[in-house]
Amino acid sequence: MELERKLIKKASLEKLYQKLQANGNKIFAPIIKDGKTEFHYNPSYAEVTYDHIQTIQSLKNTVFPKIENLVRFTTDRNGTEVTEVDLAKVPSLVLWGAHPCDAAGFKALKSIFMWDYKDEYFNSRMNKMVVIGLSCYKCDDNCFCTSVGLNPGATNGSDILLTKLSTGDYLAEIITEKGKEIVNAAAELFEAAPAEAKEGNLAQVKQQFSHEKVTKNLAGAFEHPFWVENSLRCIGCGACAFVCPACACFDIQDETKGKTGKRLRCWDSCGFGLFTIHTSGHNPREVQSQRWRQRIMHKFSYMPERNESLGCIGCGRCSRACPVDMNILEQLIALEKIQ
Amino acid sequence: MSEFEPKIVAFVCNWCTYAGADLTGTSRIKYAANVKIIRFPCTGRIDFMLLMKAFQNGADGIIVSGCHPNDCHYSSGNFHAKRRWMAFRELLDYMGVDVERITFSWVSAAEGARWAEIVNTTTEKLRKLGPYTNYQNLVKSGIEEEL
Amino acid sequence: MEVEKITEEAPEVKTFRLKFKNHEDAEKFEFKAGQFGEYSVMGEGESTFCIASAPTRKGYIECTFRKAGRVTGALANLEEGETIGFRGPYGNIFPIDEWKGKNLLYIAGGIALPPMRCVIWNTLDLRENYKDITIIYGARTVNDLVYKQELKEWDERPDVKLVTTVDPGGETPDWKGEVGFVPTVLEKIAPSSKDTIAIVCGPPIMIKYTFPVLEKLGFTEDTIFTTLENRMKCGFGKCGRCNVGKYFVCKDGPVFTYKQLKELPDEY
Amino acid sequence: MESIRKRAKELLDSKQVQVIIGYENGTSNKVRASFIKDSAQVDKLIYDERCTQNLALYLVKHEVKHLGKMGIVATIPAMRTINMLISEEQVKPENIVVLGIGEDGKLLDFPDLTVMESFLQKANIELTAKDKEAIEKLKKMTTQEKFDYWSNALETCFKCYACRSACPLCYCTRCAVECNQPQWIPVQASKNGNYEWHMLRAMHLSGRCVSCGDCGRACPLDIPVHLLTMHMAEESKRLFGVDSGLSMKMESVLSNYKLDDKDNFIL
Repeated sequence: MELERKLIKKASLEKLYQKLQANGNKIFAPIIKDGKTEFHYNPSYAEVTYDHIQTIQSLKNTVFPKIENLVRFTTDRNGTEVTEVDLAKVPSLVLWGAHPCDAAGFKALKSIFMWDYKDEYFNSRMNKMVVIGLSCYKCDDNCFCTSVGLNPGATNGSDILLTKLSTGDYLAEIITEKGKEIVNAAAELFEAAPAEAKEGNLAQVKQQFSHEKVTKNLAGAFEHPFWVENSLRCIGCGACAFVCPACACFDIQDETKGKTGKRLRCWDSCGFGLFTIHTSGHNPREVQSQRWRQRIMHKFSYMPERNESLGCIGCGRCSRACPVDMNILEQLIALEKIQ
Repeated sequence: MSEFEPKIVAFVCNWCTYAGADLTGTSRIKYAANVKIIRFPCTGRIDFMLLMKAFQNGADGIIVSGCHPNDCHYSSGNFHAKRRWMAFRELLDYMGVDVERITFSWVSAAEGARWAEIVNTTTEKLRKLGPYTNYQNLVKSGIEEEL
Repeated sequence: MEVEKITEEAPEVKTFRLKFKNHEDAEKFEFKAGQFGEYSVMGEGESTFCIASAPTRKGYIECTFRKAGRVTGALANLEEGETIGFRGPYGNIFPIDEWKGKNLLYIAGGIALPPMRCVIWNTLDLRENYKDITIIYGARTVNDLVYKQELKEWDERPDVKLVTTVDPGGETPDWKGEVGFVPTVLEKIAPSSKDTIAIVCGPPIMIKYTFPVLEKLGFTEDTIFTTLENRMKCGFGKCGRCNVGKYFVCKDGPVFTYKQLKELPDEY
Repeated sequence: MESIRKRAKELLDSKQVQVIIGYENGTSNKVRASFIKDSAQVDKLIYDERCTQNLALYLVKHEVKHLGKMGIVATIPAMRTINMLISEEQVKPENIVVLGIGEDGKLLDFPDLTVMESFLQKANIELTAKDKEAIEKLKKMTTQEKFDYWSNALETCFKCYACRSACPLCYCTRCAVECNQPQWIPVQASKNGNYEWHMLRAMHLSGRCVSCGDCGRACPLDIPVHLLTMHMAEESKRLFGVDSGLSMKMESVLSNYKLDDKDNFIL
């Protein structure tokens, strides 16, 4: 549909929030708790913050939970009974205040989960979710959305995108039908579009490399000494993958309590040494440099080729979370230049 | 409402306490039926995580028991175990696990009556403490959104 | 699926014959040589094995596994009549239709015969479509050879040439087959590459040493096939475990030609 | 700083070591580990108060070990870790040269490791005021409060295992949490799984942890997991008189015993 522009006053924003909550939606919004900004379920409106640069964790938990129950089973003398989970019970969710990069992160996830075989768990959560995005007016030196084809006011992935204007009120861009439904249901809160353009109210994120160039370089860089040289300090934890909005590797585990049990899908990371190990003990990716290479290659070479999407949205979370300063931006800039 | 009956798991060594518990039976001494005994070769073999496994699976209390110091069949297993329990008990306490729910004891093969007494006092103590809901809640609350 | 029959193949190696419990599922189920499935014991987890029986043998599927970890350990404890979970089939296939009219050379090592047994029986059942069929199979010791009954059967068939070998030191006093590693034996036998398709499966190390021998014998890159087994969890290209370059072994494999393998990064 | 660079250059030029593990400037005003193989590069090395990472971690990393003999810039906790790694036979003393850093941030001269050993006898590891306060506060809590504190603090953990990866003494190639026969701990990052994972980690480090605090610093979610291992370090001092990392011949606390170990709870 064609993009529609409207104005929503600061005071009306609260009314919209409450209306959505009253309508039985679960809301996932950023609040400051113990000095950290993170998204929480159903906070009160007074707690919600609009001033964060980036949360530590990504928002993928909403559609790809850190533990997802796939099936339930009971085992007794008569055999095993398997019950499917009821995907119709997925609650409708409003993601309130997701930055444009986070919204685009769902597109990257979608390109994995909906590629070839369609993952119904992911899909039902995705269908029940509305993303109310919030443009960024500030950034830090780990942000690089403009280098991966996004920008602090990108509409891609959001259903409605809010941008704070100089007056303190918000410009609402209605991007999808889902967004339009919300606006229609609360038409009294929206006013005619303001004259002020959103561009002046966005953070300035400098483009630092060309992702096309990186993708091109990676094609011939598998054996490059770059990987070993730049990953000696990597300690092989999964922090980068677990905070990443686009990382989707998972593990399947069974949990039993007495006669009943669940088959669970949990997050995993290609950075772990045991991720690929065979039963025989043979490990295709034996050392950390190979696993680090896999991480970059998957995001910037394999995904663009197979899934028609980059596996990175430039949020910089991995760089902030890394305990040993494996800065992805620094490495991508270097990869743009390698021969 | 009937009185709460705690579920107790006893981890005992094969050579002393298990034989002791056997003696309790053959001497026809009655004691609380709340305890389920798991026999190990030695207290030194009892991994600390087994205690947590018992709590995970719904135990309200635990008894760990082996040979008296210097009586170990393997000469030093119980000394090793003692160190382990000394350290582990401090960790449990620090993390907020109720250490009152775990009884450590030395019971020899000749102490049938003593075994009965230990089981009885532990059961009595646990009846007062009630079910270990803290841990059971911890085990239950797994997934944010159950479908 | 119900475990209909259990055969002990070698120490710790068992073959399960599985039958669908539900008639409709059995009717619907179709697979082709080369594909694999996810076998599960609820409460323990899932494990990936190739379907070891031929699609030409209808009404059941078979899988062969070695007891190694948690899931295979649990599977090994099952008895006939018990139930296991199955998802599949997944993955691509051996293009046996394209091989019509050619000689086939099967080379397998150890527990890698099962993934090949499917295609071997498949082609044997359609014997008239192919010319000479040669099977070279090696294991560490005589005891480790799987499908002993079938090996005997193949050996006795006039239309199959079977060469079995064991690693040096693995032979028994009455062992009549070859002694030596698979690539060495292959070099010794030196089958003709003319009009021949080679299908190789075995531990990564065996595969890596067999390819050069085949090339020396004159096989071209696209007449050599192999089936890979990377660690897998999901089976449909999501979980990321079997990712090799831009390919997923579970999706784009497990069957690859040597030509394709050469283009892949060395991560299998 | 200059003295570190000079010493590093000497060691590399004289081929006494093939690599120097030190600190360099990173991105966003952070510092990070640096691996200098060429003496022309020694000017990259720095040292200041931001350099807190325990570099002894890399002494047991496969790829780094592979480079040859290693010179390592080591703070006091790192030096203690080196002692532990030597005691546990993970590092051969003849394969490393320690560029020790004293409390004042100055390079210490260690002609050999025994000198480092005797230096450490006098050098204390002081916990930060914040950690001390947190530990004291925890100790004063009731059992219920402690349980609530830890189960809530650990609930957010998503098991990225950064705490384990950052710990130089967690060098096992297959951790107990990855052993699944039996499955000691739920693999998934559930409340129970997290709680028991951190319990297991603390227990496996008791009597070994040198209180460097790197596990807590590594946690992307800022969970104070280091308070667990630090507590166990303190307890092994109190209960068994073992202060880990003081010599190159430390006995493992939990695989040893003394006849006169005093307990007050075994019936």
